[in-house]
Amino acid sequence: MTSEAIARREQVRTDRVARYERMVEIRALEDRVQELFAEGLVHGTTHTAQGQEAVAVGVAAAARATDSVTCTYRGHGVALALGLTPLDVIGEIMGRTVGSIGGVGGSMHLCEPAVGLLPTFAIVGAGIPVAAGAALTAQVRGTDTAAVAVFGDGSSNIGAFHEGLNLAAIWSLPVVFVCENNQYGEYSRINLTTPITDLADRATSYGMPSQIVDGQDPDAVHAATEKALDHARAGSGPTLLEMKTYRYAGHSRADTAPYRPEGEFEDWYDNRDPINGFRARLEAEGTLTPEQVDAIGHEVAARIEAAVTDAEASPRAGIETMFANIVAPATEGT
Amino acid sequence: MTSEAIARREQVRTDRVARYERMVEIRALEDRVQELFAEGLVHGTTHTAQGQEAVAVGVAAAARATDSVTCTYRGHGVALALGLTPLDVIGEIMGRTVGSIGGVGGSMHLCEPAVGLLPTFAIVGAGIPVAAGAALTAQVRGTDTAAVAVFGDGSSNIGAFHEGLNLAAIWSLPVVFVCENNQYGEYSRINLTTPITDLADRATSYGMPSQIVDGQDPDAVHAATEKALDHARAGSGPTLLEMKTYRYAGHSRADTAPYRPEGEFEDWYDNRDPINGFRARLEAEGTLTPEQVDAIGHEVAARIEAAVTDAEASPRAGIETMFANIVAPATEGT
Amino acid sequence: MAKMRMNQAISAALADEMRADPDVVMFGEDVAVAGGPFKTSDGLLAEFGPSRVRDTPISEMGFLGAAVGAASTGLRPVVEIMFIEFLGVALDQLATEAAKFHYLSGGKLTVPLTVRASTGAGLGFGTQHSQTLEGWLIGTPGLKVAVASGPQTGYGLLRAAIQDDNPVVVLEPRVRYSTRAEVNVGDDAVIPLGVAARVADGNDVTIVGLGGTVLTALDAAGRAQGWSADVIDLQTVYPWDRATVLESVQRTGRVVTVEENPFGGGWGTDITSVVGAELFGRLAAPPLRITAPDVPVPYGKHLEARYVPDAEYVTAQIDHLVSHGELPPHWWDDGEVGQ
Amino acid sequence: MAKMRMNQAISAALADEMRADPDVVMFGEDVAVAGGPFKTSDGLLAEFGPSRVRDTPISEMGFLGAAVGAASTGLRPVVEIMFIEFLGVALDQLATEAAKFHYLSGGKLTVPLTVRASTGAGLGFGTQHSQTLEGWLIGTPGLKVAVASGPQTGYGLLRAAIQDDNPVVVLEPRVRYSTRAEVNVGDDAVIPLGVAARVADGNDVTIVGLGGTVLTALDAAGRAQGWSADVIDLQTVYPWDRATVLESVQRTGRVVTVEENPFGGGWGTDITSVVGAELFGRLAAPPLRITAPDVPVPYGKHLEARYVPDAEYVTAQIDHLVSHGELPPHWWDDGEVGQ
Ligand SMILES: Cc1ncc(C[n+]2csc(CCOP(=O)(O)OP(=O)(O)O)c2C)c(N)n1
Ligand SMILES: Cc1ncc(C[n+]2csc(CCOP(=O)(O)OP(=O)(O)O)c2C)c(N)n1
Ligand SMILES: [Mg+2]
Ligand SMILES: [Mg+2]
Repeated sequence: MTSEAIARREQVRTDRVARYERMVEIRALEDRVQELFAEGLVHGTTHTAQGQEAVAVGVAAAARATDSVTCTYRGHGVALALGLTPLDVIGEIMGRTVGSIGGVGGSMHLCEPAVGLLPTFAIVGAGIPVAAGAALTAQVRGTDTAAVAVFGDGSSNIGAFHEGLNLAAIWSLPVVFVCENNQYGEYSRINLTTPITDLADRATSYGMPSQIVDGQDPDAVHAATEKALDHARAGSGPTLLEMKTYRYAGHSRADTAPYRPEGEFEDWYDNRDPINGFRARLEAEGTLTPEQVDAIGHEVAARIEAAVTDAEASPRAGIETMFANIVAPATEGT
Repeated sequence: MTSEAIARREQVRTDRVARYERMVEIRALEDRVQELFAEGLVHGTTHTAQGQEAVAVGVAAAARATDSVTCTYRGHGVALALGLTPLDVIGEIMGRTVGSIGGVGGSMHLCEPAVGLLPTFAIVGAGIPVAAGAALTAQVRGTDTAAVAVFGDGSSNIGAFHEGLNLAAIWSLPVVFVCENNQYGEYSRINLTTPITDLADRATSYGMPSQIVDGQDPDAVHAATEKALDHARAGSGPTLLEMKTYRYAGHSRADTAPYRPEGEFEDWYDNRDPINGFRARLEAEGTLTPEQVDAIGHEVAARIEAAVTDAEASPRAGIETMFANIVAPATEGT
Repeated sequence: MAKMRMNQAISAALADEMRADPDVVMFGEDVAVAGGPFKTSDGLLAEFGPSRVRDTPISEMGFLGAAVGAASTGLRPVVEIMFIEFLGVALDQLATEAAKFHYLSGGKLTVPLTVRASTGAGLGFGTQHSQTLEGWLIGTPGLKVAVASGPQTGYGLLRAAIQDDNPVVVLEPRVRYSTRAEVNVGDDAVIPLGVAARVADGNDVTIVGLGGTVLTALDAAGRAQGWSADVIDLQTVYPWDRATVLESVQRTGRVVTVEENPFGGGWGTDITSVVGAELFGRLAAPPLRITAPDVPVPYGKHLEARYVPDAEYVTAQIDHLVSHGELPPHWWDDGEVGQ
Repeated sequence: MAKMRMNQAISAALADEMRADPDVVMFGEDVAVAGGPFKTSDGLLAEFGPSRVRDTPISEMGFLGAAVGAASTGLRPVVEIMFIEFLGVALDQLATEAAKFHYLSGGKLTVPLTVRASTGAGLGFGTQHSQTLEGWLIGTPGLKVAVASGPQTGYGLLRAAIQDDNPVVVLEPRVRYSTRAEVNVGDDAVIPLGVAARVADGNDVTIVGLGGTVLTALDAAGRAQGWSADVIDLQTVYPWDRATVLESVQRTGRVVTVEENPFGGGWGTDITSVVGAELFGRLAAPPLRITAPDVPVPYGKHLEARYVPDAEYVTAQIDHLVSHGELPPHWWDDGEVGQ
């Protein structure tokens, strides 16, 4: 629901506890989505983002609702962070009319322009030049909006990455490139496909500033993204941010990630979990109490369950939806 | 002619005076090609490489005949340097059966596998991954051949560049990437399309060694390319070489290069001409006498005129050539 | 009315749309300072400035992708792909992103994107710069593909494309950039997409041309002896105007497509397949496709001229069809040149 | 003879060719360590080692281009494009380079390159991962395009492709990877390219299927009441086997293509166009194309199932064609769902 999404968008922008809650929500939704697939209630495939919640929420905290964001098929987290509701996401995954685009897209295809989310991209790298183009709109119109492209480490090896960053640099477009370096592209560890360790170094090719960011810390993600967005809005051009993070689940539905080195997941989970870390910090600061933590946990769990129930109760996308929204009817001249 | 090409290939490999002569030949051929177009004797378009002779000859001096080379539509110079005869090139441009591929290709399409020249590429960047693939053949077979990709500064902005270099780096392929930075891509000066000055810096993205080379000095080009090829043959992977050079002519046939800053061409021509510079060095060394220089000038001029005459006297590619060499008949199994 | 070359008509269409709407922007390789490799954007930089008229790096995937993003967020970008072959490095953004964004946004976004590309043989550019390649685009729901046949349609289709809220590709036969003709400009000259034009009237055969072959078809019809032809400029090849074509063939009883592409897989298969099925039993002769042979485009004036069907050949093919009621042989079926 | 799933048959074909020729190498995303996202190269890394079986970075243009270079210099590479849509970022290397290299080398080079790609709907992968897209490839002289319909053709066509000295694309309907059948392996099981197979015999209609629709066509023929069908597995869609198709339709008098692609521009236009023209006046009914509607592939089991023509629909369409001698309406012509 658009109006609810706009309200949720604002919460993450303004309130750190809301950010904590949203991270919990993302984790819970992703876990539930995996179950839905495991139970055979959903058809197709899904790519979940447990472990990467801080990137999604930190970026959403920094960007404005009027900024445009492109992200990938691993986009549930970014979508929720930007304000989409659990029902928008789960409804879409379950192919229901209440879904983000009415149930014709599935897990890889979410969209909500009202909060800046352009259609999520199932083609690796494709969202990168598209974000540059959204930034072009701002530049041509002279507004102070900006754009953010969120993409994976593996995507930094594809041509669209190179061309998108180069174009943004030469035109000084107000765009921030957020690389979610979760260490894996599908079943391949980054070192097997990418000859360098720090992808931030790739900014050198474009004379672009860059920064390595702790992607498990939503405050760090927020600060770095905000700084880069300020830089962009000031007309100083794009920035490449490399968020060091980790993908807890396998690549997609059926993948149990047998290729991971022993202990790697445990190390990230035990020592660098973004939710645990942020909770500890907020508690230490006195911003959050253990009681609130519990309450948030319960509320979120209930919210996700309600979303599943509501989605199941709502109609499947009907045959007629296959024929809708293919060609836009109105033309400028008419 | 293949046998002549092989002999010519070897001359440039072994003899610096032959390199000087070949540079003179390239210059003369390119000037003559421009005239042929201006006189309306040839149809279509052409891209000439006056000013860039040292890159072509220096690379050919370093590479072996068994190494594979990919280059671009601005490929007459590289082709001659690798051994193709003026008749191979002019015949092709004039659409004659004596041309490099029998006259069905034209200026942008030369090829001679016997001296390592793969089909020249009319699509920007396309030759870069193809050279990596030729290097893959050597690596899989365990031979000590290597590959060289020659491409322009503007081509370093396209996706195939990024993907080709990345793949070569991660697989440690025996390939050398030679960027002819002639300062322009079509009618655009490099600073208008490329946010950095030294394209060698782009090697950072691939953890690849790189070097900026004086592209007007055939000895420097030769030395840098040889070093990179040795590195490649030793199994140490690819190198990016940036040859700083200059395109004397416009981009293609009709372009008079009105967009060049005043004095830029004159500065390069007067102070950094590769042929003048190399001649002066060879003379100073006592390797070449003024008499030889004159003789080479006359011989080359006569050779080019003979090639034009021979091409004109030889048959145009007939209609039946349209139907040849589209599908290879033999299959492995038959 | 003004006499213009097709490239001037295209510049005029761009200028008219840019004057009418500040959201129209234009970019591509050397389209700004140089006014376009084919001078199809001459004067635009001077009039509209460097924010709206931009030169790009050589990166079709990058700038076409940027156009998709710009179109999704409020601009109406026009991008130039210098030669249609270069879509081979950028097709994803057109076919897989732009064409599907309206659908994949649940109708919330529109993508008023125009992609212009030059096509075809005739200028000696060789195998990788001379193809038509509509086949890469046809069959992509969400995309519209129009093809200019000369200055007037170059103007009118481009304006319609820019006004359309969907991604539209406008193909421009390169060999026609220098064709001069009187051109109606202004809003009345906008040519609706999806509509074909009957450009000559006759009784015995319907010749359907597209882009560069429309003039050929007209020329062939002009040479006809013993038969007369409706000539249809298809104008939009995807989705194409079934009503106009079927109405005409219903009257003439014969359909001939004149194509500048190999026989296998060309756009004419769609036309002749539909006409053959819809008018089954009501045709006086088999549907005939006149095409180039199944070969790469060759270099060399005489080869290239032979590759593209010319008016004389078209007339001869139709003579055979009309007089014998059966398919004529292709010129390359002759044993001497055969594959 | 061994019972195998199609993905196992593909792995077996790869292994057989790799055993026979050390120049055969194979690469793509996650094809080595993981054995392929669809397990189509299972066991190859273990048997042939990391030099010949390689995982690539996500860079289809890069590794397809590398395959072109490797093929031009002596190897016989097989590359996997995981989903055919990803050719949208790499088409240049296939259509503009590989297909033209033999020509552009004056016949001096051959390009024994095999590109495998999975295609089609049915697994709920959504709009950008469910298309067939043969249209991007058809009409490219120098390229061959084969499509597997199940384990046996998956094995036999792939071996033929690897043995061929030209670039060959082998498309694999994803929904068939798990189809199990008895498979003949060995050299006798190689299926020549360019040749179609008649997989069922009948009298009244020729049904031409390709890839995933061959089983559908067989199933539809099995349900026939009052008519019987020749079913042809086209096997190679470019260039396609005119002789086999025309011979059959000459006998049956009716031709029907069953396609998993939108109506506009599908491969069936080529078949029906040629059949309609060549057998003009000798058909008992109009050539019929049974296709998906002109829409992006939708997500959701029931939508996707409806998108792809099923056997029941095919049978009903042919019932109408045979009994009325005229074209049946498409299911989506129904006002309720219409565009
Ligand atoms: C052009 C293209 N090639 C391949 C794929 C298949 N694919 C989907 S996700 C993926 C891995 C991407 O890795 P990364 O960019 O690191 O993102 P992550 O999945 O880790 O979030 C691949 C190869 C694709 N969708 N598009
Ligand atoms: C993919 C692609 N885009 C655009 C072109 C048109 N084009 C031909 S040459 C050229 C400029 C290339 O510049 P650079 O790489 O510097 O090489 P140079 O011509 O200077 O040798 C362009 C844009 C092309 N051939 N291929
Ligand atoms: Mg990753
Ligand atoms: Mg240059």
